Amino acid sequence: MHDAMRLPALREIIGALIFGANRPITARELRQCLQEVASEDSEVAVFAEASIKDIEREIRALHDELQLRETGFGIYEVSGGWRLQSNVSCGRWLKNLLKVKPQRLSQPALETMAIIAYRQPISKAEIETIRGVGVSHVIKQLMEVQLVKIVGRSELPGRPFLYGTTSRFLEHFGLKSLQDLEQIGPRVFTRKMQADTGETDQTEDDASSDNQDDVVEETDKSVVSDNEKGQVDESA
Amino acid sequence: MHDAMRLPALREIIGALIFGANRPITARELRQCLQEVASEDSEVAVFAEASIKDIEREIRALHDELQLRETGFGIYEVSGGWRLQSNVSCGRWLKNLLKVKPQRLSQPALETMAIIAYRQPISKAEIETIRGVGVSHVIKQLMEVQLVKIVGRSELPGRPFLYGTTSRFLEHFGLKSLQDLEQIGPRVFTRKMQADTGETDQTEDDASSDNQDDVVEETDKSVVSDNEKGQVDESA
Amino acid sequence: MAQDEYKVDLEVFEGPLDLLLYLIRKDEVDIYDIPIERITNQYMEYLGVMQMLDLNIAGEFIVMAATLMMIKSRMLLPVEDQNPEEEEDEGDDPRWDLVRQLVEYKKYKDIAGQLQEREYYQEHVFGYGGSNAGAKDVEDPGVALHDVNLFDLISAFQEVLKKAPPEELGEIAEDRFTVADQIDTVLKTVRTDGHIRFSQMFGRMASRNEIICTFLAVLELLRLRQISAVQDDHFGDILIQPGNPDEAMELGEGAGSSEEGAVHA
Repeated sequence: MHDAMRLPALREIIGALIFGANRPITARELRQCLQEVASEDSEVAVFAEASIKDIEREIRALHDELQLRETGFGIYEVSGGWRLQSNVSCGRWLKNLLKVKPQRLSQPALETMAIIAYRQPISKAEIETIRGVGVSHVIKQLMEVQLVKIVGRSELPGRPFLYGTTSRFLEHFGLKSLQDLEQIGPRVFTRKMQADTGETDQTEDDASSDNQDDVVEETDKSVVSDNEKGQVDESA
Repeated sequence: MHDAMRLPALREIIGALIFGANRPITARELRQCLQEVASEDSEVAVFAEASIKDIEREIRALHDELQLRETGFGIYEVSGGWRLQSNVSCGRWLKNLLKVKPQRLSQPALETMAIIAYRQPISKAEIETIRGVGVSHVIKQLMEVQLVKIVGRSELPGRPFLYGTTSRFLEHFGLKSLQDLEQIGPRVFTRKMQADTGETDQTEDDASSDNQDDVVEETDKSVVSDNEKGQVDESA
Repeated sequence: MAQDEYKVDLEVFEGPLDLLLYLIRKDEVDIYDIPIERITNQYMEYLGVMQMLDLNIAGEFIVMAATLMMIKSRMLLPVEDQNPEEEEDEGDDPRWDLVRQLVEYKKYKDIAGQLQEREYYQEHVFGYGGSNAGAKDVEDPGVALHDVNLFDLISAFQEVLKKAPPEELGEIAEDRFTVADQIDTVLKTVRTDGHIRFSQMFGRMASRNEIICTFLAVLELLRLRQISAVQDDHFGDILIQPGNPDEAMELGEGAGSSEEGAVHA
């Protein structure tokens, strides 16, 4: 097998690494790998010079090639890294071959997931205020399947746990990063992007986020200001 | 999102199946899968007509495409079936990647690991008080991969087991001794516990705190990675 | 009641806000101008049915009932008696706190729907070696109603109940039906006929007891995924068909939905 001796092209190395990584891998990780191997072996030292930009260019070239050649799978960005995955249009055959049972979230679990995703870090009590019903059981299950994790503790009395999303959450919903959530519910997200440390800060953003809700006409403004009041009272 | 509705070409289905099969797959198996799905859904009934010859022709076409486009991996015939594998010439990079950045410990496993490391000797009940959820399963898994062991029994009613870290724990987290934990502070773990959205954080964390033992991730995955690794080793 | 023999321990994970949103949508009323009397009456009706069925409902339902009653009585007060010094705005409206809560919740409910779409999409996506982020085994699939919302079912059940012959005093036929028996009957019917309309299931039933037992049997079978329920239109008739217990693991509990014809209230 003299093929092993042949020096591969940068694109091939990157393709092989993304293929073999078994998890989303970042351009940064790819560069680190190239540099590490280069430092061990002068023969391939040239690859240490590849910049993040170079690497990303090759990833895109690979992406385009696979797309174009209709291989049935491609390179996609998921949970902050690149990985190979099958085309969604071929899903039913893979489901048949692998006999997988997809894991689906129930409606209450999805709603709790949505609240945690957009309002993280958030305590159980705050989630329950929004949902109007207990969520202990749902949170426990979301944690068991690693879609939700404890990200800290609140400064409030009793120091309740604060919950947030995991990287598995991103994978499960096929999101590149938390920024992707913005596309789903942009206004809600802005609240989260602004300082979400102080409880009072949230009220302002409520104002903007509520606007997106249908049915709303001119009454909206006063509605919103009242909303702020209510919110403050509650969280205090 | 509506890509799922598009009817793929035979070649794509075959590519996706070989990609996802998780083992060498034969043309016969591919045909069976095509027929099964066709029988369930008349929309894709046309694929039931694909003969072994048709399928083999598409496999060869895929093989040639991947070869030609220098993707770094290709379709090969292994033990009677077809599967994707990385090019031998890229072996050293994969070897580096898979050794240095193996699979992650799951979030619950990491958190439990952190609590045990910093509070040992500690009982299950105490860990559960801190984490707020049951940890029996996670502890069992951490013990299975020898990162955690029973170090004694508490004097409390019921004489519960007390858990502590193993020497393997030190190896895996790159620690000289338990004293090292003091210097690090809970940083290694707490960072992980924060929202892991930042790519840089993730890579660093992976490098510092992860280890080969993937406690809760899919077994499939680790099988595949071992597989890959074995293969790389052989070819190197 | 005979249903005691086979206790359906169906925990209701939807809350009172879900029920209110359901009623608001069903009646196509403006969320910002809820006809409080009408909605309160309907709410109490649903609550009554859930209590009659002995479903495991959360205390929040009762609290909400009290809140609705209070709002209703405050709405009856003459306007002059309500803070005459303040200008007329929504802040004076006793409904406002509730509206705010509903609007806020609805926002996340809508997002949840979109997350669900993504989830279904991801089900069809596999990584190398068949790894699929959505395909991990869950030990506890939880209590899960498929396809239609619990409130859809209760709504349909109410219709049936209204048409049922009135209970006769001193009737002793009650013991003739049990939930366990009805489970067998429903399963047999569904498996033989392929599917059956919910509204027709109770066609020839003579007593309320039989209807209630049958309904509880349906709930239990849905929970066990032996059957599934699909609704063609929002608030349309519900179709009961054989389930597929192996089809999907559903995490969490409460009403979920299926890929096709899923309806959320």
